[in-house]
Amino acid sequence: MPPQLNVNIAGIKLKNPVLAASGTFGYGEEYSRWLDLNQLGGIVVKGLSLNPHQGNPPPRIVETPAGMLNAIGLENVGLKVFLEEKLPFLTRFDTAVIINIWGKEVADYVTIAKELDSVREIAGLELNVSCPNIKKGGISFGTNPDLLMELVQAVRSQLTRLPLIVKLSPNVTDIVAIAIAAEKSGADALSLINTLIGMAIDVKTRRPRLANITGGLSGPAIHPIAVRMVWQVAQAVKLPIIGLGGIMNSSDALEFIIAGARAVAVGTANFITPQTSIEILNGLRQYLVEQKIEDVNELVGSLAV
Amino acid sequence: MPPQLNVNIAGIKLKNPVLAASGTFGYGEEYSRWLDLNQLGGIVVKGLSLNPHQGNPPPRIVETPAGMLNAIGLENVGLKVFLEEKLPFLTRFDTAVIINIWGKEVADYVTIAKELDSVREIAGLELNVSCPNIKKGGISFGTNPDLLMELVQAVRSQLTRLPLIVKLSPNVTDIVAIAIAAEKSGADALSLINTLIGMAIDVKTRRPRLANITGGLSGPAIHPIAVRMVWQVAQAVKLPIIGLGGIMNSSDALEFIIAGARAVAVGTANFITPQTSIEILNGLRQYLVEQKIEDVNELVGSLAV
Amino acid sequence: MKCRVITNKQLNPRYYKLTVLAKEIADQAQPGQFVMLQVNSGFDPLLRRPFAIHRWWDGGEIEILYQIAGKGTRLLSQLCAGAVVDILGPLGKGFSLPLTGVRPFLLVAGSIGVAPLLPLAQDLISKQVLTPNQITLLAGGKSQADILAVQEFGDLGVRVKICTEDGSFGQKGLVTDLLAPLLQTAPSPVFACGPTGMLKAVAELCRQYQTPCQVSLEAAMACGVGACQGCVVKTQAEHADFKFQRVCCEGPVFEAEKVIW
Amino acid sequence: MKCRVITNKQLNPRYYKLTVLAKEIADQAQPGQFVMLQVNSGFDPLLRRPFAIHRWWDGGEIEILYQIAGKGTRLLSQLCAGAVVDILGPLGKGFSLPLTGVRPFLLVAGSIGVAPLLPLAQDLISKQVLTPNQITLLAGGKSQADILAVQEFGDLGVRVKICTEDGSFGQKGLVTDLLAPLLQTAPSPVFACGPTGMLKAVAELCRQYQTPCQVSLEAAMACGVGACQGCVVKTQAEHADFKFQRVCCEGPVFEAEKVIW
Ligand SMILES: Cc1cc2nc3c(=O)[nH]c(=O)nc-3n(C[C@H](O)[C@H](O)[C@H](O)COP(=O)(O)OP(=O)(O)OC[C@H]3O[C@@H](n4cnc5c(N)ncnc54)[C@H](O)[C@@H]3O)c2cc1C
Ligand SMILES: Cc1cc2nc3c(=O)[nH]c(=O)nc-3n(C[C@H](O)[C@H](O)[C@H](O)COP(=O)(O)OP(=O)(O)OC[C@H]3O[C@@H](n4cnc5c(N)ncnc54)[C@H](O)[C@@H]3O)c2cc1C
Ligand SMILES: Cc1cc2nc3c(=O)[nH]c(=O)nc-3n(C[C@H](O)[C@H](O)[C@H](O)COP(=O)(O)O)c2cc1C
Ligand SMILES: Cc1cc2nc3c(=O)[nH]c(=O)nc-3n(C[C@H](O)[C@H](O)[C@H](O)COP(=O)(O)O)c2cc1C
Ligand code: FES
Ligand code: FES
Repeated sequence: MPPQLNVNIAGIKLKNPVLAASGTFGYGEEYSRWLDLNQLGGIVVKGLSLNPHQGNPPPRIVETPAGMLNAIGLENVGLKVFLEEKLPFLTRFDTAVIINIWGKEVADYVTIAKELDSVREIAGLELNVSCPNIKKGGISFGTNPDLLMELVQAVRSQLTRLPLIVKLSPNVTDIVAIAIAAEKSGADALSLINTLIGMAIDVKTRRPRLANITGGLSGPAIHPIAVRMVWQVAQAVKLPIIGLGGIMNSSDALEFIIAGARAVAVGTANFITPQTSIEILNGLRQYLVEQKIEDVNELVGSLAV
Repeated sequence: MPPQLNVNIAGIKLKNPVLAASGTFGYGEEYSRWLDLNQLGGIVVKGLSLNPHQGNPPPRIVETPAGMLNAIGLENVGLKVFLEEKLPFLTRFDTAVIINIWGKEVADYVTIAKELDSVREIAGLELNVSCPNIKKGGISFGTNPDLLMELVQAVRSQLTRLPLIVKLSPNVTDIVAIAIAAEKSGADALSLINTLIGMAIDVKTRRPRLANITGGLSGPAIHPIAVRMVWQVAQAVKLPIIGLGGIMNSSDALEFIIAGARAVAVGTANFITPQTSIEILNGLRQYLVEQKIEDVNELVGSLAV
Repeated sequence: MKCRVITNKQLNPRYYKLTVLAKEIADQAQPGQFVMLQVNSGFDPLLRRPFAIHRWWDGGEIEILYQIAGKGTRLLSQLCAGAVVDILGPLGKGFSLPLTGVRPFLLVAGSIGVAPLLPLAQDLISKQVLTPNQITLLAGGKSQADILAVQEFGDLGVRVKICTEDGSFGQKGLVTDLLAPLLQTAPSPVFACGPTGMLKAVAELCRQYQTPCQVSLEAAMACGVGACQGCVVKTQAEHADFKFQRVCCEGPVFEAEKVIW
Repeated sequence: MKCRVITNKQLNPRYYKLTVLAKEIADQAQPGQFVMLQVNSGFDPLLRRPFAIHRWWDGGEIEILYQIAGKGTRLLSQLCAGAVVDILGPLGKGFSLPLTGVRPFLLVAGSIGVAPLLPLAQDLISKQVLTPNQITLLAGGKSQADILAVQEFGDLGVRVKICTEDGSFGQKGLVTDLLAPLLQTAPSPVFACGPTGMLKAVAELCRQYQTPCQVSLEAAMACGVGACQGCVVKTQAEHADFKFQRVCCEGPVFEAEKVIW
């Protein structure tokens, strides 16, 4: 019998634990030429805001050792265009659609969450809390437990239907404190990690390589940090965890699951090999068969320390 | 005329700005077969404690994408053996000797600092503050500004002669707040960054790859994070900065200098190519000539944003 | 798509030509489109590299003309016949071909920028938009070594004018020095590819002489398929000061007058 | 030290033999020493890989016998003659040779562990510590393909006894099954290299029969020169429960009885 791959993330039923990470899979349509979207456990859509957002000027990306920095600046089409033009395409596939949302103040998040709560085709919301809170002097929502609790409570109270996933920023002293804050304030699940803040300089011109000066580091370089954070958080909270950060192959994905993640998301690897998620899924199946594990859920958090 | 390479770090006169980083260059002697130690600006010796320390059980290291995790556990010969057996070798060379010290409580640091202050052959102390403070429930000295201030003040007050470099941990929400705390409490210089905490799992055995479970991530993978932190700190404090993290070549080193570091230190790269520091020095000279910069000090913090 | 290397030939110290078997790409390629090539399966370098499709054949071979720019292209140059590379493509929106040519066309190449212009010339001729002698290639570069594919254009019967900054081949000067007098005598549609500075100067000339101009732009790319938003360029927008368009899918070819340089 | 590859020969699907020109290393090498080899100049993999020096010649060639274990050795196997690899060495403390052999010696190899034992046998013979027929190699492995360098030992005149876990070559069983009866009849000094589990079992047998045993250990290494403290193994200490010793410089060869397994 083939191994059982269904997982449940706070009520979101995924037919397998492999998702496409926000911001790295466009609106799904960009990759539909390269792989069968039906095979994915789910797709987390590019960070959506109420109004369209143009993002940062170029250059927006730069390669780094085993990683890349991006400063896209959350460019997106905005809620209206998304619902009218992008969502209908996604709903043609048998895969869970999770919407990553962001705002500059609590009210932004609340409004978009409320609007999306009634959209039947959506399986869940993921809160991107790496954005600076303009009302609080630009401190990122995700680096301060109090700000985070305020945000999560406000959003949670608007939702009647959708599970709320809070996506944690790794740029913190104590990821566990942040995770507990999210749990206490009503998060239904956690995903981690978002990108680490980095910077690269062109020594010839003595200018930053990104127009935004700093950017978010992603890719295999950050995998060990992400696995560590998932493991730490899994010890401390009961919420289901989506693990991500530098997953390039099934072994990378398995590290997250063994550390305590119930699902994983593939980010930067999509850019390099669009079929990475499918390859991971195949590798996962093979591993479960070899290890004689019937259900992927048995593997979650099974690290022997 | 060849470019001027002397730099001054809080009174430590370095004939060039390239140091060997603590823990990656042993006690110097291990590398003396492979390069001329006289050519180095300075050597930061392996983290020293009052008493000898055995460190963690193996496995202690694991390779990661463009990086490595280490959990050596600060193995060292202790102050006495260091002074008797290791220092005499180092003082044979024309290079600044900086001692990286650590402890489990403030008193440990204070005692060793006091002892070293009178040792003429030493040019400076570097405080490794990534260690957990056993009196404060294991919170690392370097992640809490109050703990850090207490430590730095206590050590500073013992020193009559030696400049005090505080080496910052990158595992914090706000590196600038930590840097300012160090400055306020009497640090003479800063060095950053130490390693990021990471973890790797052997999916076959479902065990951590390090006996210590987690370890410190170093190598090119962390370079963008380190450059970002040096840049942020250089904006906020007046202290001279030693930049390190993932330096593999002169271009990597130049990024730190342009971002605001007055000197750099080479860590993991020593393991791969023992002559890296010399190559960096040559590359630095060539760059200065090409860019028609007469003194490396002119380059410090010259980023055009 | 895994593709086998047929040849990887050094043309001169800085330039190479890579031929691989990539039937699906050859079957669909359009002039001005590109591929994303993974130089090896490791993480160094991590990202794919974009290259214009220079030539392709019914048999399924495609050819890439490339210059050693850094780590990735250096590794690429070390691949031997028989090696396997992973290629994604064809990608992007190539040149828009007018159905008939009312006037002679000018193709303007800055060194390696000549790569996507050869299939454009071929297509114009084979679709009988123009006769070969109605097409002129203006090829510029720093030095003789930067003037590429001249033979191939000659074989098509296209007229070729050359200039180099050091005068080592053709006229001494910039390619815009060749272009300006031609546009002055007879404004013709221009198709250009090369460094951004050159493209900007070409666009400015075309604006001045009010002749249509298509430029193939470069940008740092992560995905090449429109997913990451990494490769944007600022362009004119209808109801705003500007908009960002993705070079990888809304380009790489843009109407020069729409680009905000 | 940059070294040119002379040959890189596949012995069977999993094993290769690499010969490079490395005069300085060949001039200094001692049996049981190793080198740190950088398989390529990129960051993937980042660290050097340790390999025993299997053979060396006055001309300056050194030979490494290696198995495909993962990414680094796979890349190594793809190097062609003429390629350049960076090698650091010779490193570590090799086998300690007694000045005279009072009894026959037993060399015990677990598959690739045979690599450093060949130069040991050579040295014992050339230094006239023993005659070839006083040395016996016990070589074990999973299967026939894991039994290596038998020819070379035979050429020296050394006696060779083989066993494999699947019985495909020599006696069926573990190398300790060969060793135990030999030690029982005549306890002889043992020199062993192979997987840790095997070494532990060999050490236990030698302890039982009170015969000296030197083992060449493996450990993950970063620097290979004693600087990082990454490669330690637990050993007996005089005034403490144990101490950590560095496999790269205090080893890789240790007296088996000093190792805390
Ligand atoms: C649509 C498109 C088509 C292209 N077609 C060709 C082609 O046909 N032949 C060819 O030789 N090159 C072409 N290029 C440029 C080519 O992609 C770069 O030269 C290559 O990616 C450099 O890789 P590298 O690893 O060798 O250099 P790197 O080490 O990555 O960089 C070396 C230098 O090149 C610059 N660079 C890197 N990537 C790009 C890029 N995408 N665009 C511009 N500059 C870059 C860097 O800033 C740096 O200064 C094309 C680029 C684009 C966007
Ligand atoms: C002193 C010494 C001498 C050695 N001599 C030889 C030799 O002569 N011939 C030979 O083929 N191999 C030898 N080895 C082992 C060799 O270094 C490893 O097989 C090699 O580093 C694996 O690299 P990789 O990138 O192919 O595998 P990786 O992808 O790094 O790892 C693949 C597998 O090998 C294991 N591994 C990795 N490094 C080591 C290591 N240093 N020791 C043990 N297991 C490891 C990993 O845990 C993993 O399971 C020696 C090791 C040491 C320490
Ligand atoms: C180009 C790019 C855009 C991203 N956009 C978003 C986003 O809109 N919202 C978000 O929560 N995360 C975003 N991320 C972060 C990823 O979802 C993911 O958390 C991160 O890249 C780490 O995973 P990886 O190493 O597998 O890429 C983006 C990442 C990249 C590389
Ligand atoms: C094996 C190893 C041991 C280290 N030991 C110490 C130490 O004793 N004290 C210290 O402050 N930093 C120590 N470090 C951290 C380095 O000095 C340096 O801050 C870090 O590795 C980042 O630089 P790199 O990427 O160039 O290696 C150690 C690093 C490594 C890899
Ligand atoms: S390269 Fe990703 S959108 Fe263009
Ligand atoms: S490998 Fe660094 S001390 Fe042994």
